[in-house]
Amino acid sequence: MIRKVLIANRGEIAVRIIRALRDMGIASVAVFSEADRKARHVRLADEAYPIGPAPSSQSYLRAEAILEAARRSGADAVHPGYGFLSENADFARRCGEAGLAFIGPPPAAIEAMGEKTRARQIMARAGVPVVPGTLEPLEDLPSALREARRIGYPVMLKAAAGGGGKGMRLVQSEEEMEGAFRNASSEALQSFGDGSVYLEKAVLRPRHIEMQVLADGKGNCLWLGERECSIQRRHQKIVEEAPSPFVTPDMRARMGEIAVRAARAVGYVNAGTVEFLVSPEGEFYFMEMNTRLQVEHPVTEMVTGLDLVKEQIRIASGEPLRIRQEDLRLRGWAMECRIYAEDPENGFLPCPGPIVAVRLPEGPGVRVDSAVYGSGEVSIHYDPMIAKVIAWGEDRPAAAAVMNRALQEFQIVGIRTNRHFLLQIVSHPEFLAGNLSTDFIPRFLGPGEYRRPEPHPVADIAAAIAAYESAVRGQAAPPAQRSVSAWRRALR
Amino acid sequence: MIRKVLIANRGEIAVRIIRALRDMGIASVAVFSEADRKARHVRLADEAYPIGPAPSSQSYLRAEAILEAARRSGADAVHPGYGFLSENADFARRCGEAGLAFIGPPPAAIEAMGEKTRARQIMARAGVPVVPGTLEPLEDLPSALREARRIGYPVMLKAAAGGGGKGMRLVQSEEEMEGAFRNASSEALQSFGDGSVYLEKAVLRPRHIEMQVLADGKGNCLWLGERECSIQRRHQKIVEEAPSPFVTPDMRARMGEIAVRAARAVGYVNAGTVEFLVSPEGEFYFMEMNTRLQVEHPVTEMVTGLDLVKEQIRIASGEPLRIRQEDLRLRGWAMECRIYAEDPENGFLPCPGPIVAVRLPEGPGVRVDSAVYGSGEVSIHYDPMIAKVIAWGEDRPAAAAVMNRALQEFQIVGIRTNRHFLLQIVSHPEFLAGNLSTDFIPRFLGPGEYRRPEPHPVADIAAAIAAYESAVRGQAAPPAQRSVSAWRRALR
Amino acid sequence: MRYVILRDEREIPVEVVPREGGYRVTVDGVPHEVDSEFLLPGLYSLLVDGKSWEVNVYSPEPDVYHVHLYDGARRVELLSPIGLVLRAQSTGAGGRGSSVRAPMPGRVVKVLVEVGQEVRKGQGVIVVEAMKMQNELQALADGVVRELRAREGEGVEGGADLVVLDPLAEGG
Amino acid sequence: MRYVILRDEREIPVEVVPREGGYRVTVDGVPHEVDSEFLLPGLYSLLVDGKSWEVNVYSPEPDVYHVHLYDGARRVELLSPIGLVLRAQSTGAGGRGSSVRAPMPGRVVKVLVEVGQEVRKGQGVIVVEAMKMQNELQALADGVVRELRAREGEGVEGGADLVVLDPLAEGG
Repeated sequence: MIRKVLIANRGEIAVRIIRALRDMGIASVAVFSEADRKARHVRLADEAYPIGPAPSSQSYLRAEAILEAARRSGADAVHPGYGFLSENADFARRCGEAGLAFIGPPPAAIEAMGEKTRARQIMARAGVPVVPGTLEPLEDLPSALREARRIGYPVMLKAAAGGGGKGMRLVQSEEEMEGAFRNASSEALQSFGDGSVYLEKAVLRPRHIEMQVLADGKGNCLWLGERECSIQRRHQKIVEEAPSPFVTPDMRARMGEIAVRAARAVGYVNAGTVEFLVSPEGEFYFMEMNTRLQVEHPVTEMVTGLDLVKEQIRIASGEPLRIRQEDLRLRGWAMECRIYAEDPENGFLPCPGPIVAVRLPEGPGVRVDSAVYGSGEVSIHYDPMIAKVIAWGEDRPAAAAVMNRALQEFQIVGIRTNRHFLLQIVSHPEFLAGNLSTDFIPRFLGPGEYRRPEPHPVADIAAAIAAYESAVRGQAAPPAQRSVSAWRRALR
Repeated sequence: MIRKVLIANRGEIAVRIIRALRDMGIASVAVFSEADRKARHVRLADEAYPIGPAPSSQSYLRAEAILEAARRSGADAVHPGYGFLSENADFARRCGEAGLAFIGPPPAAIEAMGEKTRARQIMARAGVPVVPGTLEPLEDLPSALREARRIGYPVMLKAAAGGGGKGMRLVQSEEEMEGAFRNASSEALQSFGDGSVYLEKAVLRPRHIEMQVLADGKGNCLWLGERECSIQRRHQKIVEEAPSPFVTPDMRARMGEIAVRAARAVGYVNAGTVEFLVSPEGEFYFMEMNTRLQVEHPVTEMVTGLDLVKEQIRIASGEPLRIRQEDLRLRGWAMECRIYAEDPENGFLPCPGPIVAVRLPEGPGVRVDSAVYGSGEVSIHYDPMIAKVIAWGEDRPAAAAVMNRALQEFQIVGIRTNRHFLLQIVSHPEFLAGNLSTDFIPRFLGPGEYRRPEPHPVADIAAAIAAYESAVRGQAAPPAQRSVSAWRRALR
Repeated sequence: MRYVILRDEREIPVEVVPREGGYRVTVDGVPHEVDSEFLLPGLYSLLVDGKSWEVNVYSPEPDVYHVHLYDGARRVELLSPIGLVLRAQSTGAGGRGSSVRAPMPGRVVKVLVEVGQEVRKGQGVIVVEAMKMQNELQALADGVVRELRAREGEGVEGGADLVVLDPLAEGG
Repeated sequence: MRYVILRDEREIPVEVVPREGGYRVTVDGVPHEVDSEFLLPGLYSLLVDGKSWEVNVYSPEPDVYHVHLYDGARRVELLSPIGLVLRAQSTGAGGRGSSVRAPMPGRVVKVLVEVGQEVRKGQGVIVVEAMKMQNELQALADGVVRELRAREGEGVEGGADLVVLDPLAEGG
């Protein structure tokens, strides 16, 4: 029985986990860096302990400090969220040694799936279809060139130690390999402390579709339906939905069974996600398994009616699953948009800075998971994803309409966000037609990715009134945040 | 086909209707009084027109001004929301004459149900069970005393022309009749421009359970399940839920069929609600039919997956219902709490005033329908209900837990609200046990209704720090709103 | 800095000592390590001995603080030693008047008493309407109506005196 | 008050005339009745000929306004007649420098060029890392590296000059 849980994370996911714990009557313990004292997860938790300076490497990535906070607070379990230490088998193991339930899979399963090339070997043996590629990390550039020639361009370079688009590069031809290999390795090193990368055949115009699985410690393992995650910007998911407009009930069942097979092959327990690369013809290949809660888990919650974090906690406390595969019912359609503190008009460069005011969208079909708040701040030290907008509708057009409305209502005054860019995506005819692929953005939104809308008389009127009032009434329009405007000048 | 809809209302319901219209790609036209220029419904609508001074009688109740705004905007339909002109048959008729689709029932149906005593006669004839009482309005006090003696005390005095608790009084004995009759009449006159009242046998410890119906113009009429509305303060609903913990599937079907019979008896079209008084033994009596959208409609939406406002609009544009009775599926449990700008510690007196900041609750299972916003204001001229918090969970305990969490997260800085009072209700053991009745509040929360919680060291600490900082740093704690604090002094 | 909380006839000692990142606050002899962050006017985030609290603090009148925790609002009467002295002096000096005040801006619907009339504590004296609701305001103590400051149909300010009462003879 | 909007080499005349409850704004000869409400700094509610708009307005630099409508942000360059004159004078006077600036606070990961090196427009010159993402900054024009103002591993301010370029000989 779990009574008090420490959340080894920050931002929206820490807040989301605290909510689940509150709903279950379980005490929550937050940890925070010096930059996060005022953060929402600290304010919403029952307890909160400092764990070090702002940089992740000195706080949220420090297992030592987190375990110490768990000891001080008397927590009996740890939820790692996503990112940070969530896929760190050593951390999971140390939690166990400290007598803490790790709300996630067994360390062995994390290791098996964490080392991507090894995972591909295991999957291949288990009869899970994998994309042709190297089953070993590449020692050096020459071997990369050799393997790429063997598989045939285009190929994809991927970090062996992690996911999330970090350290990933598409290589179209021999010439691009050197630069791509260097960048991918250094980025992998930066992000995961391990610079090794591997090669995969690049499936052209693929979809990225993933299957949610749930396994208890009693040998029960279910699939909960797919998530369509094809809308990505530079390998970073930004719009997800469930179900996928591409997946038929039959394909769903086949994917689900393969996903369950993949999970069983590594003795998986708790919630996990098997990511598939899907060709336009509908063949699907195992890409990787994320041995943690996914950012986009809410869309599955909206259509299944299940609370995945609560399920994770029940599983970690030794309870058997309360539903069987045949109980699964999908209702309606759900979409998620990730709000990033970045400037679409400026190469999507991150926009840290102070938040003046926040107005959340609300009303029918709208769910928000966020960590932003008025008079708060987006820190330079962490991932710029600051909020998730989730929309539900009785069918896909209804869900898209709700998402459109929610994005229009969402106001974050003070910093730039990708909100308008997301609006352009979810209102795009090809998106509404369900014509999705991982190259959706370059393909349909053009190379510049973000199209500045046409001039509008109301914009001219607003500018004139702002100018007039700043001159006459002294109500000056606030400057955009310094770094951005400076950068804008540099760009001109 | 409806292309542009004028919303003849304000506040959260106007905003909620605008959202449905936006989702359907239909243009929205707001109307506003001089007090509402900055209101959210004005800012969210596609168009907005002024209709007069702040008092409702000179703006939102002025059919003339509203029809003129409809003409100017070129709207082809009008949605009345609830309250104001929503149950005014004459207004509905004038819309029709002006070539505007009235998104609600036919005028004749409004009239039939609007005049409560006549409605009871029609229902009795149609075989719908009604509470014993006078079928005619009472001419005067003597006749009231005579009828009460015939039926036997306790009796309920009700306004013949309207609902919503206005002009309603429970009379326990002969002595109370004179005062109650006077107050009820004058309040009825104030609220509905008609002072006539009638008598009903008071069912002791009753539940208030209502059934949602939906009828198209093609002769199809469905019931969508019940709403439990027993938690009331002075005849004003404040907590509602769907389904009712008291209603079995069999009872639900019987109630539903009776409700459909009631609707058919007056040739009802569009969305409507049949309110039943339910005795502890489970007999249910027709109370009245609300010929409009209910405040609490969202709980039905959460469990049925239907959007009632969209359904209203489809029906008004002549479409047939797309579902049949047997398609109705209820999923999980939903609750709604009404946030009022009133001070529970001060006899629940309304607290109009400026809003400093608003922090909406968010996360899994939470829906908010509101019209409040930071730097906004709650006007003295309108109903103090400023927001609705809706919570969904897989079962009743889960929904109650989500509601608890949501109410805790909801922050409205600047004005007093009944949030803590609502928290006391939804966390009360008798509420969680489903032991609901219209006298729940006096019965379980005591005559004072709101119990100030025990002293808490953290409160003492916070007060001390506030005092210290105002003295040393000049960060003074803001005064509560003047009128309230003045009143507090008067009360001591 | 030392304070006193008045509660149930008791004087509870409180001490606030600033320290790095917050305060050490001692209430009734019990010390608490408090990490305090000012968020918005009246809104604080407190970490008290590791527990996290988000609190709203209002001061509707001098020396009185309304502190909203998750489960409800507390009224804390907190004085500085000086304030305590002043309070002591002022006591007895006339005490509080017993006029009935308007709870909020509104309109007088009905005046139920006349000048010179004797009223009992709790008796309705005037009906004020605001936000579509009629509120019957009651006498806060037995007394005699000295003055009516509002007429029927008249608009009134929040907090305004409406009916002024004199204590009953035997009470005077 | 008269203004001019610069767009596509055109000078579009704008006039703002205050009137009761708002303004009459004439853009390019087309008059609009505008009911304008100031909500928050940079946030306005506008009723333009009956249509309702909620707009965010920022002014990142003099005479430039970023106006956010529901569907996206517009950049409006709007000058007073005086501003127009000043602009005319300053033009040609050196024009804009072509140094590469830090887009945001961050850390220099790698410097890809040396002093004296010739670079082409669009060529990567320095890699800056912030928020876990590496951004390769590019030369904005052909040129020769005159000065390096940041070293690898060094933290940099948003907007700081990192690499200063001289125009190429033929360009000078």
